[in-house]
This record gives sequence, C-alpha cells and structure tokens, in this order.
Amino acid sequence: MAELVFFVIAAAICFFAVLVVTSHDIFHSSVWLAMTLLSVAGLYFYLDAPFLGVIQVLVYVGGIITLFVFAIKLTAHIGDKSIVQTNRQTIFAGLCCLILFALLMNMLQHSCHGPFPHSEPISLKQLGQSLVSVYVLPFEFISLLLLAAMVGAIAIGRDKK
Amino acid sequence: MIPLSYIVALSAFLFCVGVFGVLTRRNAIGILMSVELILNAANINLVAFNRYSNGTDALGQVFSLFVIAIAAAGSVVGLVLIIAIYRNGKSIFVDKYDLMKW
Amino acid sequence: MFPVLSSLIFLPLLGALAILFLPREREDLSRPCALITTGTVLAVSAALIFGFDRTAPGMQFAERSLWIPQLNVWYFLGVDGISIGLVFLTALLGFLACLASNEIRDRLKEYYVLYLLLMAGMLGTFLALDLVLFYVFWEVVLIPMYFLIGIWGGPRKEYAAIKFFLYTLAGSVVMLVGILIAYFTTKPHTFNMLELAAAASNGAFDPQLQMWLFLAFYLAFAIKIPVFPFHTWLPDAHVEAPTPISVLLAGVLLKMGGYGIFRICLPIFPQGSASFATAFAVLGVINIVYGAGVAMAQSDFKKMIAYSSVSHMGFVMLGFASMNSIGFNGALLEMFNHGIITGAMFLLVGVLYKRAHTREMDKFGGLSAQTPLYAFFLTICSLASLGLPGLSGFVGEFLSLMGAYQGFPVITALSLFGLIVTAGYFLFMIQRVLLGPLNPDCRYYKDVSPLETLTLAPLVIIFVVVGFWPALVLDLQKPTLGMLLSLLGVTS
Amino acid sequence: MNLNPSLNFISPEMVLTLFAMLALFGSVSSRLKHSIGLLSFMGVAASAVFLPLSFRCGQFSFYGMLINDPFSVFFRSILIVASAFTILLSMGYSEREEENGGEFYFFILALTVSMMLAVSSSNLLMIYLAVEAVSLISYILAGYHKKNPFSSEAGVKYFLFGAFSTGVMLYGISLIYGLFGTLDLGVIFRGLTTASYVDPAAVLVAALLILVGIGFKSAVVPFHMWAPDVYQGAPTPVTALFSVGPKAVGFALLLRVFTFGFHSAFTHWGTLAGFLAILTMTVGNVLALRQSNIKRILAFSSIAHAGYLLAGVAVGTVAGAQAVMYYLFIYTLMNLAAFGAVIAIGNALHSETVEDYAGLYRQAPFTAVILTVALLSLAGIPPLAGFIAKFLLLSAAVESDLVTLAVAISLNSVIALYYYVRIVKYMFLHEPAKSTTMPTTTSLSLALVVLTIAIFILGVWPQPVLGWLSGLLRLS
Amino acid sequence: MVNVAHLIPLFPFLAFLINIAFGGKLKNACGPVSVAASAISFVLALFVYQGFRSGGGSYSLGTWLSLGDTPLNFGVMVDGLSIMMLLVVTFIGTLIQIYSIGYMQGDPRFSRYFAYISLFMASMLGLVIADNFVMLYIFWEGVGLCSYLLISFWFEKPAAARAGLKAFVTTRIGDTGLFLGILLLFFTTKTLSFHDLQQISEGHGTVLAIVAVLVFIGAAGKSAQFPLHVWLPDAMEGPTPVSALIHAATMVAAGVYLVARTYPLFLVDPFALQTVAVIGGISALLAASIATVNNDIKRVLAYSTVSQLGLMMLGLGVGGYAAGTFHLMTHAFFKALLFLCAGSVIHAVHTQDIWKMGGLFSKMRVTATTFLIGTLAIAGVPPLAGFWSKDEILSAAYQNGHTVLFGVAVLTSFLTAFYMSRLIFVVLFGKPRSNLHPHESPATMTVPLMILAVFAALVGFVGSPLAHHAFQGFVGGGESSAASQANGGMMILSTVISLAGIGLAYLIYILNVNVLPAGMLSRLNGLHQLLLNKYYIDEIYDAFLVQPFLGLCRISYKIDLGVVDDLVNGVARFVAALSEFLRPMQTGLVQNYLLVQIVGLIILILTLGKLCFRY
Repeated sequence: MAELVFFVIAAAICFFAVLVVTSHDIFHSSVWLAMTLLSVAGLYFYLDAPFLGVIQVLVYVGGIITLFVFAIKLTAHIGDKSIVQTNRQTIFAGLCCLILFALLMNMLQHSCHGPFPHSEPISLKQLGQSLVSVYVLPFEFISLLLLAAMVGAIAIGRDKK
Repeated sequence: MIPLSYIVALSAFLFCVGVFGVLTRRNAIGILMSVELILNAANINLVAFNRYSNGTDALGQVFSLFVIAIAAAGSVVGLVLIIAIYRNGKSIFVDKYDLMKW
Repeated sequence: MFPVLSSLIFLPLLGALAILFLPREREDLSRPCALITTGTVLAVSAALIFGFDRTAPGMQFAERSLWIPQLNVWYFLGVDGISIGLVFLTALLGFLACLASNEIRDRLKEYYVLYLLLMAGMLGTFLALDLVLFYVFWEVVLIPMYFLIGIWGGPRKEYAAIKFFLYTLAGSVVMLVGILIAYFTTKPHTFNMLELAAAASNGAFDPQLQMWLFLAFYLAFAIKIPVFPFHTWLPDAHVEAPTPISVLLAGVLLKMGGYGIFRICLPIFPQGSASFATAFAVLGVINIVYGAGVAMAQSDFKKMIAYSSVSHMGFVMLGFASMNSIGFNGALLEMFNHGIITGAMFLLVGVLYKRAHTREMDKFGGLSAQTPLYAFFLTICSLASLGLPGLSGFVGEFLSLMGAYQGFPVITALSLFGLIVTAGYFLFMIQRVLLGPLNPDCRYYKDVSPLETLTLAPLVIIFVVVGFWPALVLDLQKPTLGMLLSLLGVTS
Repeated sequence: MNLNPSLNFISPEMVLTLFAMLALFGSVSSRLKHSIGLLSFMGVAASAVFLPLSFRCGQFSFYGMLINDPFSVFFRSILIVASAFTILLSMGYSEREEENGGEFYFFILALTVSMMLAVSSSNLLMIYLAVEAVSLISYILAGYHKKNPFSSEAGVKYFLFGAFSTGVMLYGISLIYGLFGTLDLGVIFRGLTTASYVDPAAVLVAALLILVGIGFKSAVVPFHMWAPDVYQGAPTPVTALFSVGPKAVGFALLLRVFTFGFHSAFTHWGTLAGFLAILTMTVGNVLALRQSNIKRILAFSSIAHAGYLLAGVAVGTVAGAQAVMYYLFIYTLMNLAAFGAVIAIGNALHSETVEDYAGLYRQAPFTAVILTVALLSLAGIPPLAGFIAKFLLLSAAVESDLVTLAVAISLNSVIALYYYVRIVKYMFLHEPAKSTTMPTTTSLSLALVVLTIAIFILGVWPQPVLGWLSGLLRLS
Repeated sequence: MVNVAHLIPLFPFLAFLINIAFGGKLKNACGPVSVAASAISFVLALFVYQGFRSGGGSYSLGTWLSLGDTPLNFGVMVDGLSIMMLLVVTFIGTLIQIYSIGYMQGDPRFSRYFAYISLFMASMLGLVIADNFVMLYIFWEGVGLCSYLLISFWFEKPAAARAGLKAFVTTRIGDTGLFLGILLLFFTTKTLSFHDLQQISEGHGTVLAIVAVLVFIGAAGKSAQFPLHVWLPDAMEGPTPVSALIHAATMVAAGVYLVARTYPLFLVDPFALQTVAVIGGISALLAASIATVNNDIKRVLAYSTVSQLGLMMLGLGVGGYAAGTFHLMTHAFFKALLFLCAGSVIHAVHTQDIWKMGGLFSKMRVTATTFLIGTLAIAGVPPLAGFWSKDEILSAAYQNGHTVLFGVAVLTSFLTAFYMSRLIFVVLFGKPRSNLHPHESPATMTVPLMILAVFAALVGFVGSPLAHHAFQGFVGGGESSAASQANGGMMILSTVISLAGIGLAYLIYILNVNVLPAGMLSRLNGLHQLLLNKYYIDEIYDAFLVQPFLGLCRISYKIDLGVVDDLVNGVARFVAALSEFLRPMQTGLVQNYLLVQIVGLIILILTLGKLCFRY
C-alpha cells in the first residue's frame, strides 16, 4: 500500500515537472510548478518529514510561486502566447540532459545498496534542538543572507522618483 | 518502505528536467522555475538520505530547510534583477541579452 | 671592505631616483645628473680593472648575502676574468652613449631615468652569480629598453620595441624553467653558479638532461647573441632605436648572450656544450657568411651595421665551438672588441643622421672632402670592423679562427669567405658615403663637433691600443678561461 | 557546550556584520551619507585587529563547522585586505549614485563576511550556505547600477549562471551526503581512504558536480564563460572585488576540497587539473589579445591567472598550495592596483576603451605609472612582486616534475605580456587625443600609492608575507 | 753590435704620425719630412748591411701574443734577402718621394699624400723584416691598406674610388688564401716562425705543399698574378709616383719576396714550384700580349709590370731562387724609372693617351734619354740591368729542363722588347700628333730620373758573371752556384731576341711598314680587339662572380625578410588568428555559456571515469 502512495506522488512530480519545462505559456508553467512543489511536499510527508512538508507548502508554494506570478504579471503583458518558449539549442541540450541522467542513474545503481535499516523518523523536537545547537552558525548566518537579499531587492527594485 | 534508489532516481530525473529547463527556456522567469526544480531535486535527496540513514542527526532536514530559505532569497533577487533589466527596455527573453559579447 | 660591485649596480639606481624627484621645470638638470652617475660608474669600473688580480682565476670582490630564504635565493655578486672586460665595456659605452644623448630633446626626465635603469640592469647581469639574480637583472633590462626604443625611436618604433620585448622574453622564460630544473636536480638545491659548476663536474647532471638544459639556456642566449635563425629582431630594433640606445643595444646587450654561454652553459653543462660544438661551428659560419651577405645588400646604413654585428658574432660562436683556450680567448676578446667598434660605428651613424635625417647611404657622397675628421673616424672604424690587422678587430677574429681551425678546418675555411665579403661591404659603404664627387645636398654638413669627438676618440684609442697590444685584455681573461677549460676537461 | 571560543574565532566576522548594519543605518540618514565609506573602512580595519585573536583559537569551532587551519588564516587575511582596498577604491568611484551609497558598502561588508566564512568552513553545509550568500550579494552588486543596461544585464546573466551552478553544486553535496552520511570534510576524507563500501565512481560524479559550483566561483575554463561579460558590465570597484574576492574563495575551496581531499581518491585529479589549468591559461590569454575594452581585458587576464593558480592546485603538494596562496595574495594587490587605476582614469575619460588611453603619460603621469607597474607585475616581470609569485608557482611545478605545466605557464606569460604592454603602449607611446584634467580623490590615490609600494617592496623583499606563509604551512 | 734593424720601419711611421697630426700647419714641409725619414731608414739599412757582413743576425724583441703555448713575438729577420729588399725599398722610396715633391706640387691634400706614403714605407719595411707569418700578415694587410688609400687618393674621381675598392677586395681574396695557409701551417706544425721553416719542411709531408700553394695564392693576390691581376691596371688611377713606388717597385714585389722567404716550403713537393712557374708563365705571356696593343702609357707599364712579375715567379718556379730575386731587384730600378719618366711625360702633356703624344724627344731631353735607358734595360739589351737578370732566368729555365717555360720566357722577352720600343717610338720619336707644348719637368723630378737611370744601367753588374755572381751569393740559397757559370750561348740568344723585338717595333711604328699580308690583317684585327679589351677578363669576372654574388646577397636579404622574419611574425599571426577564431565563442547568451558548462561537466565525468575506473 505504501509503495502505491509513493508511486502516485512520484508520477505526479515527474509529470508536472516535465509540464513546467515544456509548457508554452509562462503562466501555465508557473501553475505546473506549484503542482510539482505540492507533490514534493506530499513526498516529504511520505518520508516522515511533516514539518518540512508544511514549510515547503507555506514558503515555496505560498511565497515563491506568488512572487513568480507577480513577476510574470509585471513583465508578461508584452509577450503573447505564440512566442516559442524554447531556443535553438533544445535538441542538443536535451541530449546532454539524457546523457547526464544516464550517468547519474548508472552511478546511483552502484552506490545505493537497497533500503537501509529503518530508524524512527526525526522528531520535530530533535530537529529544533539540532537547529540551535549543532547548526547554530548556519542558522544565524542565513539571517544575514536573507537581510542582504531583502536590502538588495529594495535597492534595485525601488524606482526612484 | 520503498527502496532508496527509487527516490534517488526520482530526484535525478527531477534534476535533469531542471537542467533541461534551464538550458532551453527563453523566458528568464522560466529559467528561474527550472532552477527551483533543481533545488527541489536536491531537497528530495537530502530528506531521503536523512530518512534512510541510521544516524539520528537531522542534518538532511536542516539542510533542506536552509535550502528552501535560500531558494526564496534567490528567487527574490533574481526576479528583482529581471524586472530591473526589463525596465531598462530589454525584453525578458534571455537570448536578447547580448549587449556584451566577443 | 667597500662593496664595489653593489655600488656599481646601485649608483645608477640612486641616480635614477634623484632624477625622478627633480621638479618638472628643472628637467634640464637630468642630463648632468645622468652624466655624473655614469661617469662615477665608469671611474669605479676603471678602478676595478686596476685593482683586479690578473693571476687569480676565481671570483674577486665577491659579495654574498641571503635574499629570499624561502626560495633559497642569494644576492651573490662577483667578477672574474670573463666579466671584468664586459663590465668595463658596459660602463664605458654607458658613459659615452650618455654623452651622445644630447640629441634627445623631449621627455628628458623619463629618458634618463630609464637610461640609468638600463645601466643598472646591464651591470647586474654581468655581475650576478646567482641564477635567479642573473635572471632578474636579465629581465630588468627589458622594460627600460622597450620604452627607450618605443618612445624615442624611429617610424616603426612600436613594432620594433614590442618585437624585441616579446622575442627576448620568450627565450628567457624558457631559461627560467631551465634554471628551476637545474635547481631541483642538484642534491643540495642551489642556484649558485659556482656550486652548480662544481656539482656538474662531479656528475650531478646526466648527459641526457644536460643536453636538454643546455638547449633551454642556449635558446635564451642564442636570441640575444643573435644566432642565425633568431636574429631578425636585431635589424628592426637597431634601425628604430635612437642612436645612444642602439650603441648600448649593440655594444652591451648582444654580449649578454655570449656572456651567458660562458658563465652558465659551458661550466654547468660541459658535456651538453661539447656535444653541441659542431652545431655552434655550423651556426657560427652561417652567421658570418649570411650576415655579411645580407649586409652587402643593404642601402640603410644602420641596418647594414646591424647585420655586420650578426656577422661578427659568428666569430664568437666559432670561438665557442673550438673548445680550446685559443678559441675561448678569441671569442671573449671578439665580444669586447665588437662592443667597442660597433659602438663607435653606431655613434658615427648617429652623427650622420643628426645632419642628414636619413640613413640611405646613396643620399651621401664625397663627404671626405666636406667633413675630413668624420671621414677619418669612419674609415678607421670601418677598417677595425672589417678586421684589418693592427687594429683590435683582427686579433679577436684571428684567435677565434685559429682556435676553431683545430676542431673544424673546413667550416673555418668557409668562414674566411666571410672576411672577404665583410671587407667588400664596408669599403662599398665608404665608397658610397665618403668617396666620389660631393653630393650637392651634403655641402652644408658641419664636421664632427667637439662633443662627438669626445664620444668617439676614447673608443678609437682603445681599439687601436688593444689592436697593437692585445695582452692588455688577454691577460685579464686568461686565468679564468684556463680554469673554465679545466672544468670542461680540455687540456688546452 | 561553551561557545565563546567559537565566538572568538568568528569575532572579525561579527565586527564586520556590526559595521555592515551601521552602514545600512548610515544610508538612511542623509547627514551620515558621505562618511559611510570611511565608516566601513574603519569596520574592516577593526575586524583586521580581531584577526590575530581568532588565529589563536582552537582547531574547530561551532561543532566543527569552522576550522582554524593555515588556509582559513591566510585566506581571511587576503579577503580583509581585498575588501579594505575595494572600499577605498569605491570611495573614489565618482559614478556611484549618491542616493543609495549606504547599501553599496553594506553589500561589500556582507560579501566580505560571507567570503570569510566560506573560506574557513570545513562543513559542506556551511560551505554551500556561504557560497550561496557570496553569489547572491554578488548578483546584487553586479546589477547595482539599475539605470545602466550593461550593469543590469551583467546582473541577470551572473544570476542565471550562478543560480544554476550553485544548484548543481547543491545536488552534488546532497549526493555526497547520501554516500557518506555526513557533510564534515574531515570525516568524508577519512572515509574516502578507509571505508570500502563507498563506490569511488559515485564519489567522482558527486565531486565533479561540486566542482561545477567551485569552478564557477574561480572562473576555471569550462565554467568561466560568465566572467568577461559580468566583469565588463558590473561597476568597476565591484569588478575589482569580483576578480579578487570570490576567486580567492574558489581557490580556497579547490585547495581544501580537492587538493587535500579528493586528491587521494582520484590519482588522475592532478593530470586533469593540469590539463584544465593549461586550457584556462591559454583561453584567457589568447582571448584577451584582441579586446579593446579595458575591463574585458582584465577579465580575461584574471581567467588566465585562474589558470596559473589552477596549475598550482594541480601540483597537489604543500609547496603547490603555498605557491597558490602567495600568488593569490600578490594577485589581489596587482589586480586592485590595476582596477584602481582604471577607476581613476575612468573618472576622467569616462571611457573604457584602450584606444582612448592614448597619451596618458602627459595627462595623468601618476596614474599611468601605477597602471604600468600593476600590468607589468601581472605579466611577471622581475623587479615586481608578480615575478616572485610566478617563480614560486613554477618552482612548485618543476619540483614535482610537471615540466610541461611550467613551460605552459612560461609561454602563456609571453602571450600575456603582449596585451599588457599593448595598454602601456597606448599610454606611453601615443600622443593624447584630447587633454583632460584628472580629478583624483584622496582615498583612491592613497589606495593606489599603498598598493604600488607594496608591489615594489614585495617584489624585492618578499620576506614578510612569504615568511609568515611558510611558517603557517610549516615549510622550510 | 747593437741591433738597429727594427728602427728602420719606425722612422717612416714617425713621419706618418707627424704628417697626419700637423699636416695642416706643415703644408709643404711634409714632403721633406717623409723624404728625410726614408733617407734615415736607407742609412740604417746600409748600417745593418754592414752589420750583417760582419756577422749580425736575426733577433727578437718580445712576445706580442701567445697562441695557446706557442708564443708569437716581434721578431726581426736579418738575412741577405731581407737586407736586399730593405736597401731597394728605402733607396727607391727616397728617390720617388723626392720626385713626388715636384709631381704633387699644388695638390690640396699634399700633406695627407706624404702621410700615406710614409705609412706605406713603414708597413713595407715592417713586412720585410718580419720573422713570422703573423707579423708578416699584419704588415701585409697594412701595405694593402696604404695601396687602397693611395689609389683612391683623388677620390673625387669615381673611377679612383672604384679602383681602390677593387684593389683592396682582390688583394683581400689573396690574403684569405695566405691566412688559410697560416691556419693550416699552425695546425700541422704548431710554429709560425720563418727560422724553423727549414727543419719542419723535412718533417711534415705533402701538407706543407698545400700550405705553400695557399701562401702562393696570397702572393699572387699581392703581385697581381694571373687570376688576381685585374686590380693592377685599374690601380693606375692613383698618382704616378704611387704607381711607381707601390705598383711597380715594392709592394707588388712583396709577393715574390714572400715566395722567396718561404722557399723551403715550396721545395717539399715539386707540385708547388710547378704551380708557381705555370701561373708565372701565364701571367707573363697574357700581360705582355695585352701591353702590345694598349694605348694608355701607364696601363702599358702596368701590364709590363704584371708580365715581369710573371717572369720572376717563373724564375722562382723553375728553381732559379737567385735568378728570381735578382730580376726582382733589377726590375724594381728600371720599372720605377719608366714610371717616373711616364709621370714626367704626363706632367708635361697632361694626357695618358700615347697616340696624342709624339716627337717629345727634342722637347724633353732628360726625360726622354732616361726613358730610353729604362726601355733598353727592360728590353734586355746587353750592358744594362735587364739583360743580366733576364738571362739568369732564361738559363735557369733551360738548365732545369723546363723547355716549355723556357719558350714562354723567350716569347715574353721578345714581346717585352716589342711593346716597350713601340711605346718610346710612338711617344718620343716621330712627328708631334697634337698641338701640345711639352716642357721639361723641374729639377726635383729630373734628378731622381738621372740617378735611377744610372742605377738601372749599372745595377745589373752586381749579379753578372763579371762580379762572379756576388748578388746571388749574398742573397743566399744553396743552388745559386749551378746557374752561375757564364752561359755564352744563352746571352747571345737573349740579345738577339731583344734586338728582334726592337727592330720589329721600329719597322711598324717608325717606317709604318705593314709587315703582314692583307689576308692576315682581318684575322689579326679580331685578335687585336681581344687584346685591346684585356681578354674581357674584367667583364667575365663581373658577369660570373661579382654580379651573381650581389644578386645572391639581395636574394638572401629578401629571404631574411620573407622567410626568417616572416616565420617569427607568423607565430604572432597564428596566435592572433587563434584569438580571432576563439572570440565568437563568447556569444553573450547565458544559455550558451550554461550549455558549455554542462558539456564540460559531462566530458569531465567521462574522461575521469575512463581514467580512474575504466568503466
């Protein structure tokens, strides 16, 4: 039964991901992106990382997708639907990605030796605990990064009067 | 539980789709979306490895949390830059940005 | 004990600094300042010669102190039989060329600063005994020379300057790799030339490696000498350089190549050099005959003398090929003489160029009547240059040929043909410039001015005296060459 | 666990962050606007004061996130010096829009902090975060002149290229995490040599994926394509910092992760790095020959120098590392001097094409001489510091019998000399087209003078820096 | 007995320095200064002769240069041969300088002329007393230099300038032969001194013969023998006293002196002597034939000199060491006399073309008579000097069985007599052909003529059988006794030949009898044309040697620019082309960059994978 759930989620992720990349209209592809992220959130729940799934839904789908939509709205009105969304190097790029994929698959088959023995999932308390103890430096540092991003966005985005 | 290799294969596929997206989308925002896909592929990997490893530390999940945060920051900066160049009269199609070449 | 050799190098640097801080409007002070500096350098080098012990083969006035501990590089200066003559030559030509620099009118400050930097670089090259220090001074010469040719040169000055810079750098960069390989193959790693020579004599370098290292160093020196395939930068650099600079270029820079072979290639790679002796001889004869032939076909006075330098340096190559004491003495003496004579020749070309602003020999004629003193100087310098016995040019060539004949009779016989052609093109030049009816547009030329005579007279006196009594120079170099030959395992 | 030794270790970064915040507040109030540059410079100076304190800390801090080894010590000093001079340069940079002056310094300080962390972290998580921070701030700085199409195009290009590269790097890190179960470099490298269950082929692919990210930062050949356009587009002081800061981070990571990490696993890493080095040098030098934009020439020249540095990395010995570190330090000085001069000339001539540099010897002899000294030092001509650095590199290569590498470096420096001297030719050998006066601000000329003197002194007497570095690496 | 020989060259050298340095002030006093110097040298030479007779010998002054371990020193060679040359050179030199005071009167560069003459005297005297090859070579080239300076003395005339260049280069070709000889000699025997020529000649086999031939090439260059004789006729561009001193009496004789000095080398192998004789014979015959038709008074004498030198070489070549040197000495006197007379004639009529002159006998009585004496001497009329020395050579050739060469010598003597008498008949006798008004030369010119005339007449007796060959004994050389006994028949034969020559010339040029039948005339005309153009040798040299060489030089210059220089620039062009080729790689499109990155990554993975793991 659990395998079935996984297969459904995996199929959804792959399907939507391909759609994001190949859809003509940029707005449609942002919708497909939202669907992909939601299925990934589902995968997290499947992998007993509920907190992560919720964060994924909130931050990614809620935040970033809306950002994209705003950006598309701000810039999309000039481009009509008919413009081809992919450039000349599609075939060659596709070939490269296939080779890359083959290499990765070839490598992965060797390395992952079947399912590891189960250990109980990480509890939220453990997550929080390690966040402020072992990984306190990245935690603090990420704040500086986000601040910089915000200031940068304002500095460049502001349209001086 | 399903074997780890399936999940890793899934993330590899997602990664490759992302790479394909970055290489072929003409629209700057489309490229951004593909980058998001790559980051998610990495996230899946991290969470999966963390779940399947017998260790008790939460490195994988912590890392993916940070990745999400960085993804957010990255896309903010990216979109701002795209809008800035859009305002400068250039289109958002990447193959038009050839002011500086040779 | 007063560091004589360091003073030789740092005096020009101090002079350059002094000129640099001259205020803009007092720019005319830079010439006297440069003259004083080069004058003192000449005085010091003259004192050096008098103080030089003619019997000791080893290094004299040596100064050694640690420079970069991490790289095991020492600041090691010394002078011996081989370098004493060339140091004096550099100081002398430096002073005389500085005197002859009155033709430079614009950007005086920059000219004299660069000029003194060039002097420091040249002197340093002849005095350095640490491979890295040698390489540093070798390259320090390039920058001022580039600017001197590039700023005050003739019409195609930029092309000539950059060609000179790149050509020499290409050679010296390969030498740098050679230096490093030599450094790492000797067991107690050292850049010190004397220790390397000692290590080489007890088999530090196997013959195969020696051949490759020899080639690496030879490339840099061959470009500088210049040897046949690498000589094409010389005519361009000479034609475009201003007169005082082409005096230094011909008088000193060409000798750095020959000096390098004497100081580095022969002692440190004896088997390497021995195996290339025939190649040296063949290249030597090509240099002589080909240089003379091309010089014959020139209509530009300076280019002709440039090619004549190529021809004369062919004799130096023959001297190297001989691998015996006569040949070595001949090669070293030929380098000294060539410096003096060709220096004088370029000064003479400069004198003519100052008046006629052209170097086409056909534009002159019958100057012997119009300017008798100039005619005297040009005739005697040309005779010395074509190797007339009784003047110093002959002694050098005679010894080189005599030495080279032991090993390569046929090749030396061929190079005698060069002697005929040399006589031909020099006298052909005299005929076009001095003899024949007076060319109408030369009738207003003034004769050689007192200053110009002052620059020419010492050189003429030297090559007449050395021609008559060569022991003056030969005694200086004999003991050191003897030691070098014993290193090469050659009885004599 | 008592954190204050770790805090001591990152005290310089904390001071910098503090001053970054001050700079941010300063930009708000109009009164403080002019002195923000000075303020941030003092911030960097203050953090420099704290550096010796952090060097005496214990080996690991923050649970093994940061490591106090010779690399981090030396590279943090380079980054401090680089950002100090960049601030001086940008104070003299007249084209900076006045109104958001404050943020500019904030970004530079924030960038410095993230670079210092990236250099001294030994955990792939922290490395990724720091690299990502450096990249983000760089995109903003690249696109800083939002009015100027060049700058915003540079920003977007840099962003798209950077986002993708760091994404691939992240994927590589996730694979490494999968293979080793941890992200701590020490554990990973021990695991490489001992653990048998790890499949080297997988490690290879993951390592190469990480190389994409690091290679992007240090602009090594397959990942260098962005550099010329971004260097040309970005504002000049930013380009100066790009050519020095992130490149130093890139090579610090290359040394830490590859030379002293994966090198043991892949015997052929040396030959590959050597091949890439020769490729980088040649591409950098050859493409720079025909450029006419001064910043683009310096961009290709910095790619070429990345090639030389990669050659030092390819040597793989401690001597190689010493050569790379010393070369980076001198390279920082030379490049900043060159860009400083370009800024000073740009302020007057408002043009970046080399042909307009004609006759500068008459208009701005002071700046012309400084640019010449910087260029000749970049070319590695003896009396200047560049020669000693290149000499160290060559001796490291020859010591481990990589003679082809040494010859490649030498021949490339001949090609390089051509385009360096070509600029000098325009300045000294040509006559000026139009005569303009040269407005120079005190901070810019101060920076230029200090840099030039350093180049001369380190050229003749490299003892202070070289001695310290050898002490650090416990070489002879 | 103090050694004073080395002072002989010093005095003229001193005069040279004085004239060069103070030429301006001394003006006309330069002539007497150099005359005084050479007079002193003459006295010293006599003194040395005296010293030699009472047992003086060679000595060395000190080491000039050390070749490896063999020292080269300033050696002075004092023996019969060198003393003979010293006396001849100083005596004739002094006379000619006195003569040239008159001749060069009023020339703007009067002082420089005498400076060069004194320098020449110094080098010639130095050459004669040198005791090793290198010293000889140094003064040998010094003499060549002075001849160059003096030939192109009137450098305004382009012809003079070209003649100077031609002379120096041609002699330089000879000198390189000598130089090669020196190299080979030093290589085989490690010694260059003349003293030990004798014992080394036994030791080393045929190599020394090659050295001898090479030395002979040097001599041929200087003495204008067959292949290298082209420069002497052109050297007539110089002032006549110069031609007299250098190109008749002394310098050209240096070649013969050299062969004589190194005679032991030639005796090693008959082949060496054979070449000397043959070349001598060819030059003699060739030059004599050209002289018969030449119209320029100085060129006739020049070719006559080449012919007489050929005879000397022939004499030496057939083993007549004493005969050759004796003819050398006598020839110096009467040839100098002839040139000075010609000079005096030219000085009077200001032209050198003999067909413009005529009937000068009555107007220039002293010059004419001395001219006549000189002609009779050279023609070999009995009592005069020429007869004795030429007879010696004829008998030496006959005794040693060289019949062909004997025939050549006889023919040459006949032709000599013919063209010399043709010369005097056309110039002195017959009707004046143009309205010249000749006047006798001043005393300073005629007195030396008279002195020389006397010597030209009497000097022959020194070596004649009457004084039982005192000269030959003095000059040394073992086999002089063989040719010494008076060979009556030979004397009669040579007298007959001379008179026949004179008679034929008399018939043709005084009585205008066309001796030959009409038919023969046309063919002879072709021969006449050939001779007039000097067998076209100059043209041949120019066409086959000089022009091709200059062409080769021009081609090599083009090669130097086109190929060697081009290669260097080619490297630069290649790098520029590479950069031009790689440049479009930077397309400016971000996605191209990313594609390159991914492709790079894939290549890296594949190569490293293949390298590391062979999968």
